[in-house]
Amino acid sequence: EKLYIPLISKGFQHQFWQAVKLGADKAAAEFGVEVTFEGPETEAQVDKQIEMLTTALSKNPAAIGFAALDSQAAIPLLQQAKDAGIPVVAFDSGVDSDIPVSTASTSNVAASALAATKMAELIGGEGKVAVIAHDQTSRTGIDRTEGFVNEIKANHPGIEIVAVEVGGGDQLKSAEIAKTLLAANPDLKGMFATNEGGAIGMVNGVQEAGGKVVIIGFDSGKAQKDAIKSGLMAGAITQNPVGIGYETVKAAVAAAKGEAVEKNIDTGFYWYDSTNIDAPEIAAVLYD
Amino acid sequence: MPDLIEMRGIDKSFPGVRALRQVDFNLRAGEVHALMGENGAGKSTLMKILSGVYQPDSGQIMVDGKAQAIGGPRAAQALGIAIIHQELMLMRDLTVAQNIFIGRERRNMFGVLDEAWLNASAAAIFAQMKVNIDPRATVGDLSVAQAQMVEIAKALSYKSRALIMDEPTAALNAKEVAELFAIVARLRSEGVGIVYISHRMDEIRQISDRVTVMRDGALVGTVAAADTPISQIISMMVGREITDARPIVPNLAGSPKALEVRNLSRGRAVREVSFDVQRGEILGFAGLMGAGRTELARLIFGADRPDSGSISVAGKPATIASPADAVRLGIGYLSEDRKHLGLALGMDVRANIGMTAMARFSDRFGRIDEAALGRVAHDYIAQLAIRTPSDGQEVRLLSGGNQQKVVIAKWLLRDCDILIFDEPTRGIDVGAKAEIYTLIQGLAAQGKAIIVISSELPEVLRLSHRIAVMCEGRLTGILPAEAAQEQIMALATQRDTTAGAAA
Amino acid sequence: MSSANTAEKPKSKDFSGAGQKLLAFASLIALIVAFSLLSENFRTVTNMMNILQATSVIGLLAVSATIVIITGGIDLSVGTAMTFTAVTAGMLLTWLHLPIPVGVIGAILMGALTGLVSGAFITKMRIPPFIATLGMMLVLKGLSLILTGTKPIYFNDSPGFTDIAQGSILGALLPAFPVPNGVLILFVVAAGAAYILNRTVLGRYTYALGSNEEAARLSGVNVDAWKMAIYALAGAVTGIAGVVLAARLNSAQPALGQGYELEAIAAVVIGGTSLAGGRGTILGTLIGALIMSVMTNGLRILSVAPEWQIVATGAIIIGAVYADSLRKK
Amino acid sequence: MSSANTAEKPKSKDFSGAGQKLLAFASLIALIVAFSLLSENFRTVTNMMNILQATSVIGLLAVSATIVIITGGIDLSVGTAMTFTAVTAGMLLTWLHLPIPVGVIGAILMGALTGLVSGAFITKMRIPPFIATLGMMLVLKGLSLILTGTKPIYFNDSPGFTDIAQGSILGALLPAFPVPNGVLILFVVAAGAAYILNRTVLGRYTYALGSNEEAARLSGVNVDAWKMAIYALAGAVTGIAGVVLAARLNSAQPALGQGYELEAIAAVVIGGTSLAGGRGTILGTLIGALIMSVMTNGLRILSVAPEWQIVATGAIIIGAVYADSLRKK
Ligand SMILES: Nc1ncnc2c1ncn2[C@@H]1O[C@H](COP(=O)(O)OP(=O)(O)OP(=O)(O)O)[C@@H](O)[C@H]1O
Ligand SMILES: Nc1ncnc2c1ncn2[C@@H]1O[C@H](COP(=O)(O)OP(=O)(O)OP(=O)(O)O)[C@@H](O)[C@H]1O
Ligand SMILES: [Mg+2]
Ligand SMILES: [Mg+2]
Repeated sequence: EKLYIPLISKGFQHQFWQAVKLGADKAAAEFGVEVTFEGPETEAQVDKQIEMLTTALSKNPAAIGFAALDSQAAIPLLQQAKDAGIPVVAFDSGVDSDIPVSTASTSNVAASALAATKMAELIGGEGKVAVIAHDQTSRTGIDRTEGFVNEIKANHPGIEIVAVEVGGGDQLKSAEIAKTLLAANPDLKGMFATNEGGAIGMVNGVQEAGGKVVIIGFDSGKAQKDAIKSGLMAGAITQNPVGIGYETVKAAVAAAKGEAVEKNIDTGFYWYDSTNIDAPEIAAVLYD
Repeated sequence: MPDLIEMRGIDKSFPGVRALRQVDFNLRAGEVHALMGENGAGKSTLMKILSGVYQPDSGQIMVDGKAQAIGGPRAAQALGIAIIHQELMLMRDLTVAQNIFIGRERRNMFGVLDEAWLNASAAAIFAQMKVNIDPRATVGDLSVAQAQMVEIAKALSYKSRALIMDEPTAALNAKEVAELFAIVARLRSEGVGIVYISHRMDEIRQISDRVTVMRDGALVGTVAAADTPISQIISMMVGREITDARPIVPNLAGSPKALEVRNLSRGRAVREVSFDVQRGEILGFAGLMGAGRTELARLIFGADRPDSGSISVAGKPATIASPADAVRLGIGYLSEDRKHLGLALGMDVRANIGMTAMARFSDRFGRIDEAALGRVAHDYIAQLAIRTPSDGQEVRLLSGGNQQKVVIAKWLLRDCDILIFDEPTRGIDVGAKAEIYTLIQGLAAQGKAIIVISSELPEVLRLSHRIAVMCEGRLTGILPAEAAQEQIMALATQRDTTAGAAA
Repeated sequence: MSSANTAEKPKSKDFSGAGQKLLAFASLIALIVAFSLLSENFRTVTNMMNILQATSVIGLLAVSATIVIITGGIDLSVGTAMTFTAVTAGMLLTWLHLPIPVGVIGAILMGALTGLVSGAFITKMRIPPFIATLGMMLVLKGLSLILTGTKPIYFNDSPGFTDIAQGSILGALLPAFPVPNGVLILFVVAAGAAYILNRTVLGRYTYALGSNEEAARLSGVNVDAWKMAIYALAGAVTGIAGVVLAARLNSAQPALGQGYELEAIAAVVIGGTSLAGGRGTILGTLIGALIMSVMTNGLRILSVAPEWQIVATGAIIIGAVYADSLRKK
Repeated sequence: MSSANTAEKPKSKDFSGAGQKLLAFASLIALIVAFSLLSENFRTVTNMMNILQATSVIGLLAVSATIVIITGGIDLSVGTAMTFTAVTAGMLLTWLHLPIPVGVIGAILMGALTGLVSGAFITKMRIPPFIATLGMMLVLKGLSLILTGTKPIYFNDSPGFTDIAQGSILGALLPAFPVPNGVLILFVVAAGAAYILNRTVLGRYTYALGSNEEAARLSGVNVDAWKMAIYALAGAVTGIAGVVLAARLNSAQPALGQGYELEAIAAVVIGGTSLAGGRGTILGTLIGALIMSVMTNGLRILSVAPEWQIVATGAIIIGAVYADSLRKK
């Protein structure tokens, strides 16, 4: 009988989460365990995620991987898992609790701050920029937006953030937003999108509008890689989702077997642009 | 030569109702065959079976001597059988012409419609019928009578060999009925077989060749119209004699005024109408189709707002902004359009009867006293002989006449001081009609003020203490009870005199 | 005029009796049996309680939606109105430190108020219910975000608040029935709503408006006032859903709620209530909501891949209603 | 039988004539004027083109939804069906390397097929449209994810494909009118749909079914067959929306689409079409869709905070319909 480890993620439709799943599946094959992967449709659906966690617990798993949309709301269930002796590994973002035996994540705040630094470099330290956020209330949405905005405010006084719009990760809506931003701010110098859907939309919108702005994306995927290669996009931040998935399952297996696990596993983030996109260490963390 | 249509041993049951039992019926080419019976006797059901709407449980149908299964309306049409339904079956958002030719539109190979042909053909039918209805008018904007004309035109347009008319004149008045009969006579001479259903006894004598009477879903008998007295047909229907009489006009001198209407106007439909009704009085309203009687009633009832004019109730000026206000002031209005305005068809008989008087059947927490309501509903079901399996039956499953009785029961329960009956006996059988007349007279005798709007002159004459006549929105005169039909017709067509001749 | 043969007919029944046909009930049983055979994890008591608990919030929303739908209207704002009432509770309890009952009642009243406002748009301004409640859905969603500053409000300062949904009064009394309070609330509210719909004037008019509003108006019913009252009642039920939700999540999540209107309406329609108005039952709605949560839970228990879960959900919804329509023939 | 005094009635009108009243048109103009006064960036030609382009996809979906709604039905699957047709185009063009016209026609036919299937559920299995299309919405969504392996399909191998939406035939001919093709397609399809609705049998029966399905059936109209044809037609329009979407994004995004049904239906209802069926116009729907995109664009141009944008959108939707109803009095 294989060990069963469900991963409750924040979503499953975006490429980012599919890459996490890929890493998890890889580790599952390697360690000979059974892994399932699911998440709600949007990052607003805290209660759906709770429902998923509840169901996962009633399947008597060996361990659970959990990317909390709201860590406080999940605490009673995590306590329940702990009481039942089911180890929990947090991934993608941490949980405000000492229940998880391990956390495999990277700092979204730091990653976006890097994007801000790059933006400042590329536009020469001054001018107007705008942000297309994928979400206004989820942890990733808030962290990535604030990471970028706060870095600009703190260290780049010459740059003005004219708008933080919410595109919901919807490619079409984000494209319309990008076009509107250009219409509203003819002197816009740069745009940053906080996830893949927003970035694809931004690329399409800028392409349709024919403007000339520095655009920086987040995550990976074919559209962003192509846009970077063609020079349309200046560069993007990627995390290491495959690594997150892999490390989560690896830690879960170890915990299930009662082995010691590292409390914090930093999976890292990377800036990539046309200069380093084909470098092996970058290519390894990119995905289509 | 075999009969055009022969139905043999037809049985049909609905949940809780045996609607038809072993009914035989035949129709010959070139005859008008009247189908008579009380409300709920099964007339419409039998004809729906013939026109493919329902399938019989057993029995067979022969057309030209050949057994036929009529699987649907289309099959009936193919056999040359057309029907005018008792309940209007029209698409209210479509125009008159579009309704008439639905399913048979002329079109090219790409499905593009020939609208000009549609309108011209409809106009031609109306011309033949001597009716002035714009083929491009939206049906939803028509009055019930006009809509009924559209139904008739639609049935005529099929050029069928057998034409079923299920109470086609229920919404029409004398003049329109005469035109319809001219059409019927012409069709008969062309060899069309016509089934004619009506509760108006006088019509039967006028146009029918044979009469078939049904009772409780079974055949009573078929007789030749020419040598059967009406009284015999009536007793075949209801099992007893019905007497008819003119009203005895009570002496109302000194009786207070219940309702005073002054210079009420709304657009062109109602113009400067003034009249009074006393307590204990029955004021009849006569007029041609579209004369404005319904609109006048709706203004008094607060269903529509007048442009100008005033109303007093029991001597006090009244502000009536909504039907709720009117009901609070003791005014009730029984609408002419039971299906759209009178009934919640999907609700049961009891709930419909109780609709006007919920306050009386509930406590201060709004809890309904179902037992009391049920008792009252049972009383009315018995009193008005509403034919229904129970007071829990959905109203839409009742026969047309029985639905009308539910509307009447609803207003009787409310016990208003002023009651406006708009076409109260539409689709109601002779027996029940007499009963309702007695009821209305009884209400008047109790001191209630009654307005009866009717397109049936005999009904107006039978009931009214005074007769108001309208034409094109104006009140053209008020006549005493003993007025002659000719006087009424003269006022009803008096198109030019100045308004306000009345009161 | 003699033949009213009422005597030989079946016993009179309530016009709401459609519920007695237990709409869609066969489909629900079939689903439960199928999943029980497929997985032993499904048929545990714990999992049954999970299913019930998962039905509590959406079930309450569906009860609210049923009331409005019977009038022939629709309420797209149930989801975000629920969130708004949860936020209201959060502000009253966590920000103003008021006692729990005040927060609960405040949230319910706020729900009734949102319903009343929708009802006023519909009756006084003659805006179609779809538009009025779509507008409300967006306004309330925006307001929840604005009031909270887009951050959740936690109920950590109100210990015991989470017991409203997560505790089990019934379990304390009868250990064999560890039914969570959230579920108990659903059943109590559903019973209350069914009582109101079937036994009170408000309920009678709810059906009457949906069946033929004009006929009701011409019967002297003050249609506008009653309609507003009905929407307010539905809003109060939404407010209860907001409280249960907040108690389950120990927080008011401002971004949650959109999309729930569709689930709630789906439960209502699966339960046999017609969107045309005039007919429908609370019991049917409960069964509809249970079908949805049994299905979701079962597919998850079987570890069906998420994208296949979506396909299966769609297929089961169609299948359940089809099976039901076959059975009714 | 002669006195039907139709002579004094208002002038006869086409049953589609509601459109001639230019439903909600005043609200649209008012919005445009208001935003133009508030921002000079709003009133540029480029921004007007942006607004039109932003209307293209949702406008096409709204046209599709209008057709179904006039029959008295509803189509919740428009959004995910659109995605499914975009995925179909992607599979035909990128995976099978077929020529662009094949991909386009394939997507449109697939759209028609999805409509036909919904129509068959509704007519043959007697499933209410809400449930049938809700089921289809989920099934098609899941299938899009499954077929693509949840990855977008890009059209990089089909150069010129993006011109379907992004190029401008009109701009090439008349440089003063740089109207993108996507917008052109919307207007052509809308004109075609209006023609079908007003001038052909299919359109006639669309209104007839919505007005009184039973009457149409009793008149011998083959209601089931026509209804399926109508849903297929609506599906084909959805397919066109899928093509334009794919061309705009140069990709088929499998997760996109849900939620669009509500926007589409909102545009339809704002445009004056009744959810009860029987009445409605394509012109009204176009105006409704434009109101929505002008509003969205204007609020963004004014840099209104996103949460306030939501509130304002809700308020404007209610206000636009209210203003319209006032005007009609
Ligand atoms: N669809 C149905 N379901 C249940 N009962 C029905 C249905 N249609 C008719 N009935 C019942 O069958 C009986 C015969 O009805 P039918 O409509 O044929 O009467 P009718 O003779 O036409 O009466 P009326 O003169 O009032 O029109 C009535 O008791 C009626 O309530
Ligand atoms: N809602 C309405 N909209 C437009 N015209 C109307 C409306 N109601 C009535 N009318 C018109 O007002 C005039 C008066 O109609 P009304 O129905 O009051 O006449 P009536 O004397 O009751 O005749 P009928 O026998 O047709 O009921 C007619 O021309 C009618 O077409
Ligand atoms: Mg009849
Ligand atoms: Mg009248």
